[in-house]
Amino acid sequence: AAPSAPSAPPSSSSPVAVPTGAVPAEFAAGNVRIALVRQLSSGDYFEQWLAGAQAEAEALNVKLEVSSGDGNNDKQALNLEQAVTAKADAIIVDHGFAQTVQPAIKKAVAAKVPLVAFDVDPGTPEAVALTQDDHQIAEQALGALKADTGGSGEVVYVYVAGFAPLDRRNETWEQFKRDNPGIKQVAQIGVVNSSTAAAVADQAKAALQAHPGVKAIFAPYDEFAKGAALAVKELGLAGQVKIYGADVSTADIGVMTEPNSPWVATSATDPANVGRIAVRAAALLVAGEQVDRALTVPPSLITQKGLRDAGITGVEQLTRAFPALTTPEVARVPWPAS
Amino acid sequence: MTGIASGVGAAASARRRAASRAAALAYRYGLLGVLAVMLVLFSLLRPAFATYPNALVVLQSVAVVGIVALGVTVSMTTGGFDLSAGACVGTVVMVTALTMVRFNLTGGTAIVAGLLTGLVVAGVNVLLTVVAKVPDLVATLGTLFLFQGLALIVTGGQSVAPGMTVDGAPAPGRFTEGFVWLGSGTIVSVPVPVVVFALLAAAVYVLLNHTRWGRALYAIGGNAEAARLAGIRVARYRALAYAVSGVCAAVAGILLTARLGRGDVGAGDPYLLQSVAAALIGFAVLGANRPNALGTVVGALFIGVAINGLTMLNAPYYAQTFVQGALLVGALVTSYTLRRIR
Amino acid sequence: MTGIASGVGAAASARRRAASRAAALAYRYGLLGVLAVMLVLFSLLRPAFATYPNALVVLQSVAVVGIVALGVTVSMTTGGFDLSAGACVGTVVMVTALTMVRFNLTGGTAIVAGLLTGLVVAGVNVLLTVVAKVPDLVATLGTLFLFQGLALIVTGGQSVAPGMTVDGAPAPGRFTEGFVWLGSGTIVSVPVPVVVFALLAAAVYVLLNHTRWGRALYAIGGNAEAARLAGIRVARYRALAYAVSGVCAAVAGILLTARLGRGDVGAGDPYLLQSVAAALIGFAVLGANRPNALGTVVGALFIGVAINGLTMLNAPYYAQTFVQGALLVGALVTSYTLRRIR
Amino acid sequence: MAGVVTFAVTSVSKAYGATTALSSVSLDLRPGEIVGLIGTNGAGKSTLIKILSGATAPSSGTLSFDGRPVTFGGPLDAQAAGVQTVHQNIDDGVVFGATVADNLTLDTLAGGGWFRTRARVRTAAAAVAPGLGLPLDAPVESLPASARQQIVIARALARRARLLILDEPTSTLSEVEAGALAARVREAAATGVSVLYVSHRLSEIEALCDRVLVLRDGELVAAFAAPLDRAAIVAAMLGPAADLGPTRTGLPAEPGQEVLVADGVRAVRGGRAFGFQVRAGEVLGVTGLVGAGKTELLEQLGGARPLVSGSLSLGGVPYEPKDPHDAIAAGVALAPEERAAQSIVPGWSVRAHVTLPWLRRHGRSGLLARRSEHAAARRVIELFGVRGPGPEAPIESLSGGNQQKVVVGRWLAGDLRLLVLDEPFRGVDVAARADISGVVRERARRTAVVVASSDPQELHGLADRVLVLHEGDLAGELPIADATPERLTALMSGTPGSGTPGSGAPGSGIPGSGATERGGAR
Ligand SMILES: Nc1ncnc2c1ncn2[C@@H]1O[C@H](COP(=O)(O)OP(=O)(O)OP(=O)(O)O)[C@@H](O)[C@H]1O
Ligand SMILES: Nc1ncnc2c1ncn2[C@@H]1O[C@H](COP(=O)(O)OP(=O)(O)OP(=O)(O)O)[C@@H](O)[C@H]1O
Ligand SMILES: [Mg+2]
Ligand SMILES: [Mg+2]
Repeated sequence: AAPSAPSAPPSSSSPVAVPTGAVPAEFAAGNVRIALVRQLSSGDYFEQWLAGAQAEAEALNVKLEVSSGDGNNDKQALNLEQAVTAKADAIIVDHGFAQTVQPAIKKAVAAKVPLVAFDVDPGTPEAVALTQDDHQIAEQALGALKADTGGSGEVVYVYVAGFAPLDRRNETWEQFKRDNPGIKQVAQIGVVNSSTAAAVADQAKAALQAHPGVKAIFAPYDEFAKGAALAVKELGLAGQVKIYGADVSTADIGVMTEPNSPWVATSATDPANVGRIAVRAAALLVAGEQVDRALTVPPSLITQKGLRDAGITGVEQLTRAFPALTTPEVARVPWPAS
Repeated sequence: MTGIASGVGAAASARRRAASRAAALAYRYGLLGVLAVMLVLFSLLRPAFATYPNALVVLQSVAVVGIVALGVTVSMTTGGFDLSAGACVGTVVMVTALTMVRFNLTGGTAIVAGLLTGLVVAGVNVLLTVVAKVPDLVATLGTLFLFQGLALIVTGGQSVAPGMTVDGAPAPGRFTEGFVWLGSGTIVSVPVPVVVFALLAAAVYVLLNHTRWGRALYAIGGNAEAARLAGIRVARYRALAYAVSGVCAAVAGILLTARLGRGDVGAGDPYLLQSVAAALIGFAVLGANRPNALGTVVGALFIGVAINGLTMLNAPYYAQTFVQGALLVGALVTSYTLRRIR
Repeated sequence: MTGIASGVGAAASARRRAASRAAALAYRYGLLGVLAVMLVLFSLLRPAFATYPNALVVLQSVAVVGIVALGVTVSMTTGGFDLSAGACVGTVVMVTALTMVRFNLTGGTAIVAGLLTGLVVAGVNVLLTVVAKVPDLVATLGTLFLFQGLALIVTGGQSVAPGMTVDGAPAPGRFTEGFVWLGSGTIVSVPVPVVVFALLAAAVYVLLNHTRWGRALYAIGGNAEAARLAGIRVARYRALAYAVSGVCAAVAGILLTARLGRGDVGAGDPYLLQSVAAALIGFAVLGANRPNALGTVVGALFIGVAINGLTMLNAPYYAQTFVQGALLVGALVTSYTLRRIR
Repeated sequence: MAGVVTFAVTSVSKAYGATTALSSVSLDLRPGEIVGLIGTNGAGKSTLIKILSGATAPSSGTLSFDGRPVTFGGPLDAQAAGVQTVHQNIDDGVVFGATVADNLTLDTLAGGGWFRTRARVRTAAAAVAPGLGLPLDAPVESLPASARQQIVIARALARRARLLILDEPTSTLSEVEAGALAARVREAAATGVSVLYVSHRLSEIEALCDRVLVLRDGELVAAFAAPLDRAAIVAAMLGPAADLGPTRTGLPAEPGQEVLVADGVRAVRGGRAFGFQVRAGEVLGVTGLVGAGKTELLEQLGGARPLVSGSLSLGGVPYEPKDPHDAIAAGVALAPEERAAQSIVPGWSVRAHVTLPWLRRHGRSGLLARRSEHAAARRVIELFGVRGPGPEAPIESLSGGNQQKVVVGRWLAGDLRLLVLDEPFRGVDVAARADISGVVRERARRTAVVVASSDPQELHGLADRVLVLHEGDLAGELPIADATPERLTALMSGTPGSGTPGSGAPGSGIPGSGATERGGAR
């Protein structure tokens, strides 16, 4: 269902090429240090992303040095500066706000440290910009919503401003509402804190009580979707209200495939895959290989039915069942990894 | 002179008495009045508000915060202050989830592990405040950091969910059905957390108001030296207060794990400020002017009703913190200003 | 008999004196010693740690927290406690960003607006604590919620970034270059926030240690009644302390906005606990045993060095909270236990 | 004496650092006997009581109970042995925020059953205090001090003590309550309880006690048996005349201008209005028993508490201080009574204490000049002969008397019009007393001085005139030459008819008008 990758690494002419190159010396010696500078670290998405990145780093014999701003964006910028002063061989910036990290990215570029920026605009052509297509994620989920509701009905929307991926998904939602006048947003709720799901559940319950006619909840972030699912379940409205989410994790699959689960569809990239790609791209830059300045990871729509039919219980099975989620051709490393 | 002076004095003091009676009334019933007004207002504006299912929703949203707040209340009775309650909730969430998911043990074991964790946190607090005599506030601030950190460390910063990958293999355990029932089950249509909250509130109420121990706790908070001279073992009671606080936080953590069906890193963080706010608002209920169980329940309801009602009225989520702050400040000013007038 | 008794007493007291001298030394220099050991250890394990650029990174990571902590320190001198400092930082961030981005005013105006916001927060604190006589801790907790909420409300819960959409049109303003320089510029290779931190630290040091106002603040913290009877206007100085705290938080907020290049919702939240921890650790520096500027700087450095060094050693990020907690608890136990031995 | 002895104290001494609070005191208490313990402030009464009640351990000496030696590790040990104590500071004994009933039943919290319903607590409380007539459900902080004191006393009486110690139990009580208390104390004694009773009110002592012990400077100097001779007791309490120091008689050669004129003021709310004035170069003494209202009066003069009624003028202009800051700005300094609570900042150096009220003078544009501070501290140290480790030492390392010299002496550094000293000699030894008196007298050449002391003897070396307060009212005014111990004692205890010269006799205030009653020295 997912479109094929819009870009492929120029270094590999064929998607199924077997890596033939020699392992670069610094990789063989295990001297490569890649700094991963993250904005956030808690939540399924970020954990699986990290797990993927770490697995790839191990495969490539790279030392991955992880730091996290944990919601303090200034700390993320400082961690980035520290990675520059500590002379990392490459830096991966994972999320963040453009205005905040760009000054530090400039310093990295000035110090000739190769840099991969995931889901944040690096503001310089020197750095590789890796994105998952958030607009497309929202479009896919909303497509399912539209198909199920027939393009009309009351919808509760979960959103908190200030988080780049959510803001991009919000743009699609605004457009979607304009395109589908039958869809009526009766309530907007949302909290992001360290216990997002629980807080969203309480709010969703209030909103659902106030608006008994709601047919769907659009919750384009898996923590939101989980909270919404909890609310629907606790109110016993599972037959009536459906949830359309974004992102996927093993726990999310667990929630989606529960009996009577209202969460019927989610549009996602495999976060672990994205983490792998980020590390691969960074490794290529360290090895002096050519890498596209813009890499995009396309999402896939995952439905409750699809999961149940295939008996999927975890992300590993999911990636096997949905090969589109794994994109080895993006930033392929031309030497054999262990 | 005495006659005239006392005549003038009598008139003035009659006026003053009337004013102070009004102040005392406002002080006693003010908060309950505001709560009642809120209830009526929300019911009028949104008929769906005043329904039995919605009442259950409000109660359920209040239950976990309320349980933590009951513990904080007890810690306050002796003049202490348990800032570590939120961190304790977080640690308990991680421990119970790990017990079941990672170590594949039963729900009962997980509950015991959670309660023990609460007692461990309480033990550290007692060591710091009672033994090392560090002031309560800074000591429990230290404990807060310590256990917030510990909750992260036990799982390597990961959340715990069934099927999570541990050392390359999926974790063996699941949340048992009985355990999940704690979070989402009902007893005669009332959600289990609400029932637990009600039972704990009653227990804490009886403890504080109708037992020797409760009176001793209050006596220590009022004048520790007088309590000591009256033969009360101050150190033990201060330890007891922290133990109750730890156990309440542990119960809250267990219910939260069961409800979320997973162990979220940082799940406990939002509960500190909210529970402290509930307990402090409770000071002003019925003019108690001290930490008390009934007041804390009202305080928790106060916050819960406000948030639920505002959400129903489509008030933006971002107004809720402000409303919470305004309620707290209002309650404080009422408590402390009217008390002086009286 | 008196002779023997006093002889025995002398021996015992000599031993006790030696022990207490050792304790006093440990108490005075313990924290500085641990800091030195950390510095040496990290430098040995990671040569990149002991470089000038990394020193600047550490200082910069400490600057904003340190500035907030200096304000909290001043608020503590009178026996108060400014829990609202973090929320004040957050509100100031939103206000300065809005001033420039949405209202398209100059950087200078934004700075003035930020400082005024800090004073408004201080004013509310003063109203609650000094006028309404609400205890400092709960009053500033209320202010915390209030301004955390307000910071969300002024922007409708959104972060403020150049080019954001306001009422359908893109916001007209940008961050001026001069303003951005505050966050990322350098003066003789030293980042501006570090310079500001150093200047403020010196100013607070002089204020507290070498001016009559500082003396009066400490007098109030030591014995408010004695201060009052010595002719010190306690209410004014308590207001002054909160004003300084508010201004420090505002300066921190302005620098943070400049560093972030945007107005992040919740940007101030992480600063409360860290600044309180820095100020409290500072109590134990050089045996001051009270809030003091030098100690606060050392406390902030302590946390900064520990976290930076651990990050460099690739210690997992999730261990950092725990280390912070352990440091704080260690400092507290040192302060309060060794002081008693002495 | 060897017969039935409940409690015996044998050559007990107590030293706090360099000060000897008690030296070799021996006494015994028999069942059913009420023993009065009197002495001037700092004589060691409370110290003795603290030792008996287990709050402090004696430096040497032994205690025995029913003939067996006992050692108290803490107050609980003493209570277990049957010693019930009502301490001097009553607020140490009540729990604020709790009701009267809770406070009355505080002792029952240490043991017994689990449940305490409100009804049960009320019943228990009523049993503790039969006929007390206090609202059982009222919060204790809403009651006057006298009611709180009654609660604490009732609790102690209810606990079936073997030895009951009352340290100034009537300091806040009116005569009616004091009478009721006396009846209950007698009742208790009749059941065989030994009672040790401390009071500054000699009439109470006379009426109640079987025996009176007099403490002076830590020593037991005399014992009297009923019937008691008040004059002899006072003489024993105050000590030989030699201790009075150089007595000052008459006004200074040139009586100066009126500095302070007080008109229609009251010491306490509900007291009678009176007036007085102080001239430059004059020392006005104020005396009266504990609780007579001296502190209230002086604090009003120093701006530390609002004026109850009337008006003050300073040098002919109205003087309305809102706070001590205003008073200091107007040239009025108040050295408050309670050293620890009102003057000492814990941990601060002597230098910082000396300069605290005068910080403005020790620097330019806010910056403090340590050298100038140091010099000021040195001056105070030299002027008063403060012995100790020097200006930079923490004040706690000085002995109590030397601390007192510092906190009183610092006020003399200023350029003042009126100096108000409340109990400047608390905890100060005889030599230090003379030092302070000397400097104050010296200073009085330029400044008007008001000195309050509950020990008239202290005023003898110092004051020109003495105002005597009795339970909030002006009982009389005497020139120092007429202020014999007998007369003062009579006025202080409210015994009329001792023939006071001048117009300061009790009751001579003009009733109803609140107008001035001019001092007798005119
Ligand atoms: N904790 C202490 N440290 C140092 N000196 C003390 C301490 N307690 C009492 N003293 C000194 O011991 C002496 C006796 O004090 P005590 O309290 O027994 O006097 P008192 O007779 O009860 O006086 P009063 O009538 O004022 O109550 C005083 O000189 C006092 O300063
Ligand atoms: N310990 C106390 N607790 C409460 N109230 C008190 C206490 N001592 C005195 N009072 C109240 O204050 C009034 C006047 O006391 P004040 O201290 O002014 O007396 P004083 O003459 O200065 O005695 P002192 O000898 O203690 O200085 C008393 O009538 C009493 O009502
Ligand atoms: Mg005494
Ligand atoms: Mg007095």
